[in-house]
Amino acid sequence: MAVTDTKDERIKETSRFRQALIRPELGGIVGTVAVFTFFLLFAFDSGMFAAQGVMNWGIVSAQFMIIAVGACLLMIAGEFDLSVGSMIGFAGMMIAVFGVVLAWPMWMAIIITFVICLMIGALNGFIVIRTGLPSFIVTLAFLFILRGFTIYIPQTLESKTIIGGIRDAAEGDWLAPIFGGKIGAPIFQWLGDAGIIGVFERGNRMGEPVVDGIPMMMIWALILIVFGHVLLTRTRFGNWIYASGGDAESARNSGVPVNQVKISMFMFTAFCATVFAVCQVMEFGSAGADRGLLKEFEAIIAVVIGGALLTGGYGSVLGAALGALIFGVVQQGLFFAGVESSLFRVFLGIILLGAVVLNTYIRRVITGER
Amino acid sequence: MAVTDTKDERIKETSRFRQALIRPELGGIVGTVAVFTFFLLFAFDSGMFAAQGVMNWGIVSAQFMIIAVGACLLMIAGEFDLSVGSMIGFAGMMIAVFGVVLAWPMWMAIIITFVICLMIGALNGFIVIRTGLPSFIVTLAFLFILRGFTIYIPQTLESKTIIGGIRDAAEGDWLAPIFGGKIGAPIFQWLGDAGIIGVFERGNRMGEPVVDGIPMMMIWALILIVFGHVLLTRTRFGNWIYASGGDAESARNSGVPVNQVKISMFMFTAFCATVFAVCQVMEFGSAGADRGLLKEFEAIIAVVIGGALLTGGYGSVLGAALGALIFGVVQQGLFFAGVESSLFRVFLGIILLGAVVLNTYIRRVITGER
Amino acid sequence: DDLTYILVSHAPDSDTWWNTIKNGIALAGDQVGVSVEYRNPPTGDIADMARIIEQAAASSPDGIITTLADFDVLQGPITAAVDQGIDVIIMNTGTPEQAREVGALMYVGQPEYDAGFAAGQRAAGEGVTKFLCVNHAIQQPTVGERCRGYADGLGIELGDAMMDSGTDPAEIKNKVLAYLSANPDVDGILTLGPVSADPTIAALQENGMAGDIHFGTFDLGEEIVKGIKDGTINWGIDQQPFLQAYMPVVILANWDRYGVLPGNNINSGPGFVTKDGLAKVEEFAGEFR
Amino acid sequence: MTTPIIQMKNIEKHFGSVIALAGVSVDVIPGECHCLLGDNGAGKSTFIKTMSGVHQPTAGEILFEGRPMHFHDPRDAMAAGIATVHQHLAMIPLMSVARNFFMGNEPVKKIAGISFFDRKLADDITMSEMQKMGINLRGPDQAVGTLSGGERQTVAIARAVHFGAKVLILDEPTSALGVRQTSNVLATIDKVRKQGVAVVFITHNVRHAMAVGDRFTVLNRGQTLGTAKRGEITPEELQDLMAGGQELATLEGSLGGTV
Amino acid sequence: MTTPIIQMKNIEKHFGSVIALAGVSVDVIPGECHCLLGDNGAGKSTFIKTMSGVHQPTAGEILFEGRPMHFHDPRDAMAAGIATVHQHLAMIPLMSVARNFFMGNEPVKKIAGISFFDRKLADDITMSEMQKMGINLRGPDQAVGTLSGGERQTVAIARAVHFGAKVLILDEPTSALGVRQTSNVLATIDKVRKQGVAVVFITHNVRHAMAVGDRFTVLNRGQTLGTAKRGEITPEELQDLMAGGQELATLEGSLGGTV
Ligand SMILES: Nc1ncnc2c1ncn2[C@@H]1O[C@H](COP(=O)(O)OP(=O)(O)OP(=O)(O)O)[C@@H](O)[C@H]1O
Ligand SMILES: Nc1ncnc2c1ncn2[C@@H]1O[C@H](COP(=O)(O)OP(=O)(O)OP(=O)(O)O)[C@@H](O)[C@H]1O
Ligand SMILES: [Mg+2]
Ligand SMILES: [Mg+2]
Repeated sequence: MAVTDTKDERIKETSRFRQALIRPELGGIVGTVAVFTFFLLFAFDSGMFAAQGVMNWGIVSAQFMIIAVGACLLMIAGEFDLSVGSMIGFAGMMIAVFGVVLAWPMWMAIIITFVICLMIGALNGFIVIRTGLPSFIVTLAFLFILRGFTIYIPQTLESKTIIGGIRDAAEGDWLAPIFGGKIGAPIFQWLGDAGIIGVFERGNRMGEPVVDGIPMMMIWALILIVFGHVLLTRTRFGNWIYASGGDAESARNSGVPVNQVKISMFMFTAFCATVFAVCQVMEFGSAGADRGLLKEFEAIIAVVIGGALLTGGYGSVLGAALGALIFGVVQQGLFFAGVESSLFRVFLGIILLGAVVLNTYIRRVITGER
Repeated sequence: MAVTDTKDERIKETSRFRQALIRPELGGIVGTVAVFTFFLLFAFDSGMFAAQGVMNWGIVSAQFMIIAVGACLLMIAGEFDLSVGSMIGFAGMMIAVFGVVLAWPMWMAIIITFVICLMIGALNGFIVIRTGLPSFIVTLAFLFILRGFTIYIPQTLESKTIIGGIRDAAEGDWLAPIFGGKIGAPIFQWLGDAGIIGVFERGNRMGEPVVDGIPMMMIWALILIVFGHVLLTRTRFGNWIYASGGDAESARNSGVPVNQVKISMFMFTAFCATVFAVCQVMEFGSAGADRGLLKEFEAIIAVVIGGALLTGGYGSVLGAALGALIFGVVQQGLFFAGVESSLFRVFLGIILLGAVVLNTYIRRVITGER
Repeated sequence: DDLTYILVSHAPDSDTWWNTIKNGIALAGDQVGVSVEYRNPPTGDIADMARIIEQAAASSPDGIITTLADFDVLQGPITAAVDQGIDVIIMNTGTPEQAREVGALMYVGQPEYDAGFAAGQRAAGEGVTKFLCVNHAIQQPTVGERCRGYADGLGIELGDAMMDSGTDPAEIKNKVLAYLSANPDVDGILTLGPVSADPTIAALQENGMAGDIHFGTFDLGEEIVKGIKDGTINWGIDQQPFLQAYMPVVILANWDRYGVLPGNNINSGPGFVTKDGLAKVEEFAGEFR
Repeated sequence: MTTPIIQMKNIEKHFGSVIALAGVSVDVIPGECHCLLGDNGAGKSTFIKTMSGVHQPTAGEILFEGRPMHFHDPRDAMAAGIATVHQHLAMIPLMSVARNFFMGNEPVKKIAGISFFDRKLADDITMSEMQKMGINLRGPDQAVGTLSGGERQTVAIARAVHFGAKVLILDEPTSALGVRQTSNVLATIDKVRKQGVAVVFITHNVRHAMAVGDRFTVLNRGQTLGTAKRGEITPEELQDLMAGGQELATLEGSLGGTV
Repeated sequence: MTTPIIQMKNIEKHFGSVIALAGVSVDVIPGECHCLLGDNGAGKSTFIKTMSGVHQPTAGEILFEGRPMHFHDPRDAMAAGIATVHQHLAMIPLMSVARNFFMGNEPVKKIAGISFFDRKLADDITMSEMQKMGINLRGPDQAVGTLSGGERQTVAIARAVHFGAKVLILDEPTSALGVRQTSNVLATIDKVRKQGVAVVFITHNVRHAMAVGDRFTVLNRGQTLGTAKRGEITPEELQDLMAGGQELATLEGSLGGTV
């Protein structure tokens, strides 16, 4: 049997170091380092890196991470979902409608909301699969449909577009704290007492530490990232996700159940959006028709900054998480640094462009195009 | 030489009539008929089909048409532009800055604005071509960048974000009426006097016809549609547009200057957005930082309803114009029909879904997949 | 001393009305000699606004001026900021009671519902029986309160009188035209700010009902002032955003420097601006008015 | 002669208004290489796709090891021991060779009751299988996109051989290959046939077919022109059958008879 | 012997870290069919792409009709009379046959000083050219997507023949074709060659090459192994050259020498 040469004389050498460096997350890592360096230099004494400041950009980043994980897996599976933002608004409103307007027990409201949203996610996926339409169009339709209902329903029921009182309704519920609570209070109390982090100076919380626990939103972000990462890299389902996004037809011919994979990723995205919404309404106590506006873009941006390919088949959850971190740190950091807020968008656009150009370069190196 | 049989016995017959019917615009035609039938039945006596009512949905549709023509050609060329909405805001603001703040003659302000916007369009295209990134990402970046500047610039210069007085500044200008005027006033006066169209029965314009001319926006819509249609179907450049969107690599190998085609379509889209913006500021006399929000989606929706393929290479300008007409008629018609206005979004989503499913079916028939 | 105050609003970037606020704090900052910053959630998402208040608190300014667009959402972060030792003044939306509840020093502004209610009462006196409320920011709960107040002030059901108009001027104009031609018995219009008022003026000029139909609006702007002048608009409700921004900065600075504080909340509105005494309004519309 | 492992009886397949297969019957026998020949659009690919579970036949019956069988998707066929190399390769350029190799057939190991993808095992098998086919990878995580067309084809074949416990289907594996790669593929077919696997080999090239085929079936416009055994038919007759008759004679004359 | 129409001298082409061509020289002569052979990845497609203006060579010189020539893009090459059928067809499925046929070469007519695409002319020419190649279309506006692979290939060749005033380049036109279509293509090559057009014909199939070739160049790993004239070389020698030598002997033995 003919044996190909071990070395191909037509390939110029690339160093081992360069090889090791080149991975999907590289863009995200470089970006994270750059962003932190920047703010350490320009906003160090603004409180951005004190306990409260860290918690602030930490929680904003965690929010982005939650939706970015869903968007990332879905994007790797070759689709994307523009209805994430509307889904966030819709899910929050459903909780308010069930839990406050209809006064069901909160755990029931939460579970029903999850069921409804997962079904909408599945419907999204089902339509995409059955009609073969681009997910851009299908989910764009749902962007409008869900937002329309989010405005229409409370307006018809309560003639307002905001429904409050969720925190009161959730009082004593067993499920609600899993989304709205905080953990680690004793540790932070100790840190506060020991003077390591600041404490309130007056009011009815005098003496308590300014940061009194890790919000469940952060925990959820962590869980989802670990789950997504393990699913993608360590399970056979993960291989199917890559395959479905890389080339659905080939994957199908190789026996990958592409339709199920895509539909379940749409559902997972809906799940992440619902987690986001539930955490938000539990923390803030009200649902409004304006929640989640443009969050779909923010999720996609985070994922793309994190090195995933818009056309599917390539990306990493860790990268998406780093993308979300960059996004969160830049957004809050610009406030800390006192930059005129309308310029935030300009920065965002430029960072996005820079990140994708870098990521494209990295990907070309990996696939050997360059 | 082997001669293939004239008839292939393996193809079942399809009727000539069906063949003739099946064309990209069909979905748009069917939709238009359906929409008009619906409103004729349910909103006939609401004034929707009186002169004033027709002008009402006519002008809204014309607005959509102007941006839809640009989006349509760009989409057929295989790209799309999410920065259209921001471009509209930006262009309007530029006119205000040059014409009012800097007090340049209006014609100069308009021309300079066109030049700047066309250059931004070209830049969009250039980045897409050079980096090979999807236009989704590149134009998403510009969506943010342009909107940021649209807020930042007037804020810095004038400390306001809405600049008025454009109508006064345009008084007596030779170029401005081409965008902001109305034509055909004598005809409408005659129609009014003859009792063919209604006249005002009260208020300060009593006796004048309810419709006193065709706004230039409609004329622009007409010109752009005819131009786009002729360009696409009757010129060699039109063939190149189809080819570039159908398969850029193949087109390039066949000698089509794909890069130039794509860049010029980005510029044409920017041109349409600028026409939109100039007409708008001339009519309303002010430029605001919030103008054009979400217009990019509306343009894409109109084009897709009109039968174009999101992935390029297929579509028609007439279809896009019909899509815009459907969009405008539905939006305004719901008001005439007295439907709760927040449900408009829900309807829009459903129409979009229905239209693309129909269009996909038609396209499959054309390409013989079905 | 180097005092820093941060104003956090609930308005999206695109909302042009808030510009007066920005100018108000900038001017106050200059005059009083303190540094001021303006922050807002880019999309108007109030949950994002809560994060911004937390962020503002984390950067330890001397005071925060903020709106209470959604009491449920903002209560937590504002209370935390107060407890942390930061002085807070509530401006614009919210009510004096809510301001007290979150521990703010005072409230400067015009409670939305009350302003709408006052407008409704006045309109009722001027003969309005059926109205259209043009809402350009349907997703923002606070603005809609004005419509509810107006309806209640008139003593009629809101029903479908609140229109989701979007922000595109041509669409607003034509939606108003469509609504009016479909509902000829409407005899009053309420717009909620320049974004909806400007195209509505154009609409009324186009269908000849300008000056014929009762037209009230919230907030001022160049076109609104013109409209009031030529009789298209009966009155504009001026909540004097300039004061809402300017006063808190001055009050906070004096509180921090000398420990003095007015004993009461300040109602910056509702004031009805009519044809009389428009000169100054005209000059500074969109900038300080 | 052993009994057929797969019997395809009067298979029909319609796509909308196109009748791709109009009743085709073929038997596949273990240890034999069954060649499918035919002009473009004859329905060869469609036919083997019904065999490998990608398409469901519109009419007709499939017997697998004597029992009626309905493959609902390619996974069913794979589970039954049928492996296919499709004409348009089922390889995903952005994925690593190892991930591609095991796509749809990932080995799993249980850790704490949860099934994880056994990357180590997958990598080892991939490396050794590729070695056997004469391809030295930089590593198992090299992306398929960095391989040449011939190398990709080889990966696809190696994969099918590895998983093709009972039946191996190859759809024009040699059409884009050079001489060396071609002989490599033919040798592989020869080897697995000798191991008792049933091979279905689709080609346009009569000489390639003659080199390894035991039986030859010619398809024409969705119908079979009959099956012949090795030795019963000459290459020239096969060529004629494929081309549908006489019209070639004149041509061949002017071209030196070497088509 | 006429003078060469194209002389390619020491052409090199690098893609990033890949050296696809390491100095290849070839002459193309009017009225002759020049066959390019070689294994996968030898650089055949890359080479003809430098000839047709798709790629610019990294180093080396191209003489066209004796003068140094730099084709900046495929349009330049077309304008000079070089037409190419690429390996991966340059056909756009969603476009009609007529539009595809004239893609990049649209005939125009002036109306009121403005150039319009002359659809009528394009339709007529397309229909008659396709008729000549033996393909009956439903109409000139039938979408290419509705044609079979072989028919598409034929459209591409018909287009190239129509526009290939001086040089016609065919990159593996026969690899996916059935016997009938193949002989059709070979006959076409023969015909245009006789009209004095220079043909460059790439194939893996030595027999196809021998059927129409006047000269044979074998590429191997980006380098040329030399050019031979018809009659100077036997099919077996060519085969050996392509496969790179002896290792095949053993294989062929076991497979009956018919590869
Ligand atoms: N998914 C499909 N939808 C519609 N028609 C199809 C589909 N797949 C195949 N066909 C049609 O069925 C017929 C047979 O196609 P098939 O691919 O089986 O031919 P083939 O013998 O494999 O040809 P080739 O030698 O070119 O590979 C062709 O006319 C083809 O156009
Ligand atoms: N655009 C490109 N970027 C990077 N490498 C390329 C590119 N095009 C070709 N190559 C590489 O150049 C080499 C020669 O490729 P080429 O396509 O010319 O081979 P070929 O002789 O046509 O092979 P085949 O017979 O398979 O068509 C291969 O190693 C290929 O991977
Ligand atoms: Mg086939
Ligand atoms: Mg090649």
